[in-house]
Amino acid sequence: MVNPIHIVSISLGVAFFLGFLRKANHNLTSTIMLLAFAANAFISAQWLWAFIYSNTEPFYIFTAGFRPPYSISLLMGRNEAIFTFLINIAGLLSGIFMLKTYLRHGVYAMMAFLGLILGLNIIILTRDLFNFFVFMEVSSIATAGMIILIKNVKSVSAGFKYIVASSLISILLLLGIVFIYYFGGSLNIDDMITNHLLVSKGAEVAVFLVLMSILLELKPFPANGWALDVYEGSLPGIGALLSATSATAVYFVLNKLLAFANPYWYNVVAVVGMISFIGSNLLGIKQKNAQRLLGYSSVGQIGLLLVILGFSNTLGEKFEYIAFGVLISHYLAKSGLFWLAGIVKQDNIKNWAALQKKPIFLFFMGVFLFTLAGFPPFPSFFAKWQLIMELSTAGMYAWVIGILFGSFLEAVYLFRWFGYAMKGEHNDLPMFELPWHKILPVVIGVLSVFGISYISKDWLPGGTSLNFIPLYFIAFMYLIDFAPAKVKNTIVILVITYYSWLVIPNYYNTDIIRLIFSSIFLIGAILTLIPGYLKKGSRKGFYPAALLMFSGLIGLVESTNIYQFFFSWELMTIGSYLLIIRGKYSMPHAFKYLLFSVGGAYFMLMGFGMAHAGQASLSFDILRTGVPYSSIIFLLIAIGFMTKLASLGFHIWLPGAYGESEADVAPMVSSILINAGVFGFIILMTHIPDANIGYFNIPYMLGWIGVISALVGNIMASLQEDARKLVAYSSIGVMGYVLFGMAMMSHLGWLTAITYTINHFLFKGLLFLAIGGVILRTKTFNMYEMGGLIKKMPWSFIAVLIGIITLAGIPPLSGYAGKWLFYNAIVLKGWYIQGAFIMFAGIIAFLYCFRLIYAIFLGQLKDEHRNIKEASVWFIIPQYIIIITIMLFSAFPQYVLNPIGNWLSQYFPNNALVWNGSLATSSLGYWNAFNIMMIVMGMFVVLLLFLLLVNRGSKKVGQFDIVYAAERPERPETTHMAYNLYAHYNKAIGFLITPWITKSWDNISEWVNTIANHTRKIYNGNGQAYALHILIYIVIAYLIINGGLF
Amino acid sequence: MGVFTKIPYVLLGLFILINYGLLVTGIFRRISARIGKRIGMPVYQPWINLVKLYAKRSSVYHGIMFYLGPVFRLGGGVGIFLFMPLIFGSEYFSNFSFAGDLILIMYFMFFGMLGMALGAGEGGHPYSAIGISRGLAQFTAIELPLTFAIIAIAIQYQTLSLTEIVAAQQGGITHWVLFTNPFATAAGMLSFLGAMGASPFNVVRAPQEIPIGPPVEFNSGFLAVLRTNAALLHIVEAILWMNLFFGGATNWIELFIKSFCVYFFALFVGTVFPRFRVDQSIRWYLKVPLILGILAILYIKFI
Amino acid sequence: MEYIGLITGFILVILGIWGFLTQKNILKMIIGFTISDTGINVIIVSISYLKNRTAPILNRPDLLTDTVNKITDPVPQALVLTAIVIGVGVTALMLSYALRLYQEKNTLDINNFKDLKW
Amino acid sequence: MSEINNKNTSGIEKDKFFAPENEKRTVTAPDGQIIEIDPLNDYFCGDAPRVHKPHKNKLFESFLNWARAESIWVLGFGTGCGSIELYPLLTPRFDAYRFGIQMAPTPRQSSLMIISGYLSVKTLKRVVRSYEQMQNPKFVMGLGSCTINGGMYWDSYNTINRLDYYLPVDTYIAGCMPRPEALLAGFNHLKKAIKEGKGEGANKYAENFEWYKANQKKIIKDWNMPDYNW
Amino acid sequence: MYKKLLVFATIFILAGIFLKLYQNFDGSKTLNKTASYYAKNGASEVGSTNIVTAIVVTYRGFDTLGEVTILFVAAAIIGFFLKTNAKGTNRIRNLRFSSEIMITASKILMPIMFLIGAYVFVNGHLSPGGGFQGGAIIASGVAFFLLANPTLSVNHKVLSVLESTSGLIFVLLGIAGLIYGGGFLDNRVLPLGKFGTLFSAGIIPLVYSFIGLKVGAELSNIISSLQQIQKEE
Repeated sequence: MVNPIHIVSISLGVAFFLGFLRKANHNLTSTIMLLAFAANAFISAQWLWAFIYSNTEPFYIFTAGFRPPYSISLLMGRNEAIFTFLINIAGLLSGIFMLKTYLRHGVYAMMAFLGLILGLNIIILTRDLFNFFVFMEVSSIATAGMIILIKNVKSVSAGFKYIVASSLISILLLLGIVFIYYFGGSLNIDDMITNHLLVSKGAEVAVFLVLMSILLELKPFPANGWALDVYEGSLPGIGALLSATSATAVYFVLNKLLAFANPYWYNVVAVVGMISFIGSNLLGIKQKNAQRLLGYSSVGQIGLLLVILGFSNTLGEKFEYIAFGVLISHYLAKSGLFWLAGIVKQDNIKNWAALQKKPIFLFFMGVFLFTLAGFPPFPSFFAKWQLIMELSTAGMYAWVIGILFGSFLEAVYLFRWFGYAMKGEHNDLPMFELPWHKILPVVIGVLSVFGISYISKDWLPGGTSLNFIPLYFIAFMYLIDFAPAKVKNTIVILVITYYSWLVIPNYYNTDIIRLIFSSIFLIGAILTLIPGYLKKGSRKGFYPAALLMFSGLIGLVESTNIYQFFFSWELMTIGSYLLIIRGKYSMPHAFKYLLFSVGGAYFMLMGFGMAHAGQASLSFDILRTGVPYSSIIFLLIAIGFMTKLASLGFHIWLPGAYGESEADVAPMVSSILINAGVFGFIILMTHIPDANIGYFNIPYMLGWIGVISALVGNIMASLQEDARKLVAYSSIGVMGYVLFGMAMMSHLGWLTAITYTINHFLFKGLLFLAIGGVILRTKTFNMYEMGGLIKKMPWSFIAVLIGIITLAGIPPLSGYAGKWLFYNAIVLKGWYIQGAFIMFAGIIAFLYCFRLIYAIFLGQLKDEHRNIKEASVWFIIPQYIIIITIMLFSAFPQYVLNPIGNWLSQYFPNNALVWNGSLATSSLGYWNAFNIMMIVMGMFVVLLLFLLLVNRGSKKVGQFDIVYAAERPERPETTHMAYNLYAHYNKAIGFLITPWITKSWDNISEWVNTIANHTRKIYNGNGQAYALHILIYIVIAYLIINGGLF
Repeated sequence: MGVFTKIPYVLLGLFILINYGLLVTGIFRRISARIGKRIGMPVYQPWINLVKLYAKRSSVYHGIMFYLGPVFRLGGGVGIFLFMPLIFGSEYFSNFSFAGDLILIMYFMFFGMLGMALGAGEGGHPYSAIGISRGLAQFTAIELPLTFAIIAIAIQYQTLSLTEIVAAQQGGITHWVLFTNPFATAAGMLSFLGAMGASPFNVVRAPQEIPIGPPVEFNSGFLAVLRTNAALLHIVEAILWMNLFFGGATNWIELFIKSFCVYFFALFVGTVFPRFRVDQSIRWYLKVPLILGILAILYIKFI
Repeated sequence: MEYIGLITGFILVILGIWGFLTQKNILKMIIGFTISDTGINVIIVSISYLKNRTAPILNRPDLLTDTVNKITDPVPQALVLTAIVIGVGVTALMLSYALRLYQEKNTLDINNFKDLKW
Repeated sequence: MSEINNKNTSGIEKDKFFAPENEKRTVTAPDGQIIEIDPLNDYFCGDAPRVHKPHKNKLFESFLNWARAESIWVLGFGTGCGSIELYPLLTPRFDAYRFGIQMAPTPRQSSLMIISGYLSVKTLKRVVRSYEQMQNPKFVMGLGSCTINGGMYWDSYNTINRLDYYLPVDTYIAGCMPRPEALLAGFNHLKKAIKEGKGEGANKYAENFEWYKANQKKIIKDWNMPDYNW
Repeated sequence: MYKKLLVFATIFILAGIFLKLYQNFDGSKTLNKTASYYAKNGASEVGSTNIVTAIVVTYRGFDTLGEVTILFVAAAIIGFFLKTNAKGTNRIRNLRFSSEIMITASKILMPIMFLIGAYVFVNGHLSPGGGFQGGAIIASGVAFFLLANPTLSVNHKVLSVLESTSGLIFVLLGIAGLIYGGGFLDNRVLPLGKFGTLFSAGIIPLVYSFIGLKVGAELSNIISSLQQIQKEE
């Protein structure tokens, strides 16, 4: 084993040696430098390996051959090995990334760089306080040098600000160290810890100075303007270094030094971290400069790490895992993003759209962003989960809220940025250069993210139960992304079919709910994938996203504990976000979708955390009535699901997200994805059947929310001009019914909800497929621009007709089942007023149903559609499969509803519905689906024959052969009455749909933005002011900690 | 009684009701003429009109949905009829009400509306679309008080079966919903006004503004079918309201009289009041009848 | 003596920081920094001071016995050496920055270097 | 006058009054295809009318004719000043409803067209269109002298003199203006004619379609509709 | 004004913090544990007369390595930061000529200063002073010379070779300590020699000499870099 001291000797030796090679070929010198980093990394890796796999004892290095505390000693333990490894690798990769820069600046720059990495290595290894100070100074001076590797007024002034701030900090640090020596009589950290040297009163102030200085080196908000300027002004490679290495090393030092401090320092660290986390993430929202944004994010992440450190005692043995998970995510993702910034060379985050020219880089960016935001399967997800669980167990809910709030703010700006990159206008942007040395670190970063994700998933309790197999398949699909879409489509459909074959039969006779939902998710997946055959080319990025969503969905069904559930939920969120954002104009909508999803998921996470508190198990059984706060848990988790259900208040993402997505994505997200919320509610409510907060009965409130969602959703749908938005708003309405049904907490209520869910899956899939097929032909979303298409697209027309008959609940199709059950349920439950309003909503549904079918298929055929063809057969096939399903379900509902009823009986014992063949009898009424079907069909045939007889000589006439007040129509456009069809309705009850919810969300966002905008004015760009901030920060911290000046 | 043995009775009932509907239509034309100080058309005029329309030698249609629209429309009327128990206690004239209850009838109304809407829509005439959009919009509001009334009745009798609702109202006039829950009856009757499409809620088919609205393109046999349906539907609706609020009928005479009275109510209001615009009528329904509906539920729940 | 050193040191530190925070001229800021730095060095040296003792250079034979009670604390003296050198490095770097900033904008007013903010 | 002789070189004769809305035009389909629209052929069913023979069974036919006679739905088309006399029919004083006469909102649903007074050339076009949109059997009533011989407008530059040339008229009611009583008498006359099986104007129109069309086109210069308006 | 008040308040509280440190300060009466150890064993273990030197070079030799690194890095940074670019070479500033006294004195004093510097760092283990001090004296000689002859410039190549060589030797000596002594930078690679003589205290004189050379070279380097950019103006 190589002595770790050789990290020093190699770095310094090489640095000094480079002095001889000032005029030599820089390729040679830079290679030597990189070899030095590689050697360092090798040394740390070797120790790391030893610590992990052979339980080696920590290794002390006594310099000068004397025992500490009399000489300086270094320690190479497991953690030190990890951290030095990270730093040396970052040095190596960063060195590779900035190869060109080094070649340009020559050996002096390389020397500074070596000095930086050396300094960071030593501050991790050293056990001597003053030695720490010395090498801290080495690294900060070196940093000051690295900043000006690009020489312009921005970087120079940023560097000066940096050096001003760091010198001020170093003055205080030195003062503190000296007094620690004075009071403690030693400079050795171990000595101070073991002999409790720092107990005297004055030492506290000294410790305060030292720890505050170190905290300030971690750039806490708001005393961090200098750091942000540095992130913005320096080269991206330097940003990566600062963010990934300096912060990492100082974080480690803080951890090291906290050991000798008074225990209350942990609280200080946690508070500082939380302020930093929330504050800088808040300010990040207004940020437009990519590097500065990353700076804010870095500060935020470090804040989170500080919080974790502050709670290290609470977290106990989980601390290392959590901290490491967050740290490694931050480390990889942030350096990766900075490197990407160096590749794309665009300051404004809007111009990152240039990445679209090389989509693989979008993928890289996505990996990094999702890693940062804590999505599965990346390590930060596991860490964040565990953190929330542990904090909840400790009852620190305020902190949980803070962490989740900060994370949410972070997601806001990260994904806005991602949206710009994914969908921004990129034609005017220059293509970026791709030298190998810049690609290599990024690729290594991405691979490491995946590698570490793979390793880290097994380290948590319950982690092994997570199903990663679909992810491997998704990775495979991404690898063959270049293949033609048809081939991939076939593979995917076959695999999903096979998977369905594996999964669905298991639930037969055992778990009817999971049978239904797995069928919806998997068979729905197959059906909605069929139109994919239409796509030419390779359809890059579609299949991994779709598969992510579907694997998340089926993961929900297969999950047996909250951990798996949440994991799947987040996977589904990523997948659906990536799917939705594929639409042409869907960037803002996908953004909203993601925000609501993330927000909802955080509520859910908090709920899970509260439920998990005090329980060893992770299974769903911990959600049960009677545990403390079960009502609040219910509410939190319900909010999470409501965001997916797009219940009123959480609905504003839906119309755009569904309306603007691709033709075959819309049915995926709207008819399949939305059911995830229903499934969640079923899981939740089977475990916590009732919840009261104060005088408020939450299911009762949910019921009202459902009513209002249904009402507003349907009215809004009626007033849409865009066909897909119409159907999307209709989803809000139908999900309102479902929520209402679930909230009724009765046998029939649930049966209604599940029936609606099935129906919604069927008819919404049908409608979106049909409309999507039509829109692909007409190339317009506006219904008034279509019209008369029945003559050209009869098959689509029939599909839409069946769809709206089902939607509107007209007998004999299965939609009526829902209505009938609803009446029974509300009367039996006693929710009369709500019930009547929800029925009212159901009637309003008729308005948009008519509009949809009339404006598109009936009325006047437009000139430009005269030669239009029927929608593609790939759209028609799944539609007709769905139609057959609807017909079967309508005629024989008993085969589905009866088992559901039996299943429900275990939760709601009075089996309110008795089945006798196809006759369903409730205590109120009865309903015989098959008979109705037969009677209606018979009657229809008879009447049709009668009319045929009456009108046997009828003459089919032309489009304009209408009575037009003795005139003739001139153009189809002016004759097709479809625009603003329900103007009078809007006039009558438009006040009901005043978008005060949208407005209030807008106001909230405006408000947050304003706060962020005003707060960030403190970063006025003046280095002196930054220094003042640092001092004020210290002074205020002192006043708070000390409880006054003296 | 088997389904197939029922068919002759069903057809008989259908025949009776269509003719009764035409008769009632004729009578009302006559009555409203008298209100206007006219003599009015002969009572048998509806029959003549029907014969004439069926006897038109030529007809035109615009497409398959235009052709099917009247079928749907008539199907809606006939369907409601089929699922409606006509005579309480009579096995012969309970039609196919074994297949579904009140809710089925409620939702079967949409069947006809949808057919009409589709047929008229395919006609391609802008006025049809205007008429339909008015009709549908107004209908949403009309249904709301009715929904309240029905829920109130369902609460009251704990059933949604029309037969049982009628059964519960037997035994004297005071057992009618009219007296047991006057609010429900009031709400229901107000929505009946709209359901009948009579003035003041007949802006849907404003004959001059949007020539007759939805059926503007229907002619000859198609129109004849629609007129047949109108005769049937209105009387069936009257019977439905009668069953709901006025104790149903135990024999044909009672049915004729009661449904006539219900029908007369709509006519009476219609002759007296001028027409509402759509937005006015919707708002109106969301005020008084809605309050009545809520009162109906509160009344039955707490009193 | 040590108290005087300590107070002087603190005053120097505070004076330096005052200059550092209020002077607009970058060179004056740097001077403020060096004053502070000097103040710290004075403090370090004062800490090492023990009354009636000699410097820790054992160049007299009598110092070799009972050394513990005869010399002042050598550690801060070693530290101050390092601290001075570090101060020199930082000052040199700051000065070169100042030069560079002056080259960029022909001014030394710190308020003129607000290109990066918010 | 040179414009009149300006023939379309493509061979199709183009009238000076050929309406611009009938010109062929092109539109671009969503898939980029360019479609040519020929309004007269694409929007309208251009078939000629068909003769609908009365029912073979005379008795049945006479029953139907009775029904047709007793249920006359009038297309309220006030072409001229005579329409002022039409509306009193519906008032309590005259109450034409008694005779099974009622106003119909659209040509599709009406069986009688009343040309109420003078008929200007401009209106003739509309009248022809409306008439053709009525369903067989259909009847025409000429109201006032103007429809018989032009009346006081006999030498007008833009009214027709004789309705008979353009539409098959079943009944004329003479007078200027004829009183509502005369109208009622006219209705009775029409009813009688229908009951006698003489109300076959629609078939007459179909049989002599070429002649009627020629007459109509002679006087209507800007003929912007298909030959038969279905 | 507002800002100055804020600064004043902040510094006032900072002074309060210092005051608290001061209040808890009670001039030590005895050496603490660490210092006592050095006092007791410094002479015997390291063999250096100057205990401070023993600490600086041996006990806390690693700090010294850091110091050297700082200077080295700072010099390197200033080297590339202030690197003259080819464009501006023509713009020679009109410098005032130094006075005759200055030029003459520098010619006389510079060798003496170099000599004193060398003496100081060679005798670092025996008397006050050492590598840094000696290096600083040498560098001030250079500065003096440059002040006297502003048009001249120092040969960077020589300086940096000197710098690198001495740095490399310092590191190699450290490794030698690892191999032949008790640890990195152990001075007992060479025999401790007779206490109080020039060739004693192991490698301390050697190390201090190289530090002296290195510091001198680095400081000179910095000074000349700053001087060069002056010329650029």
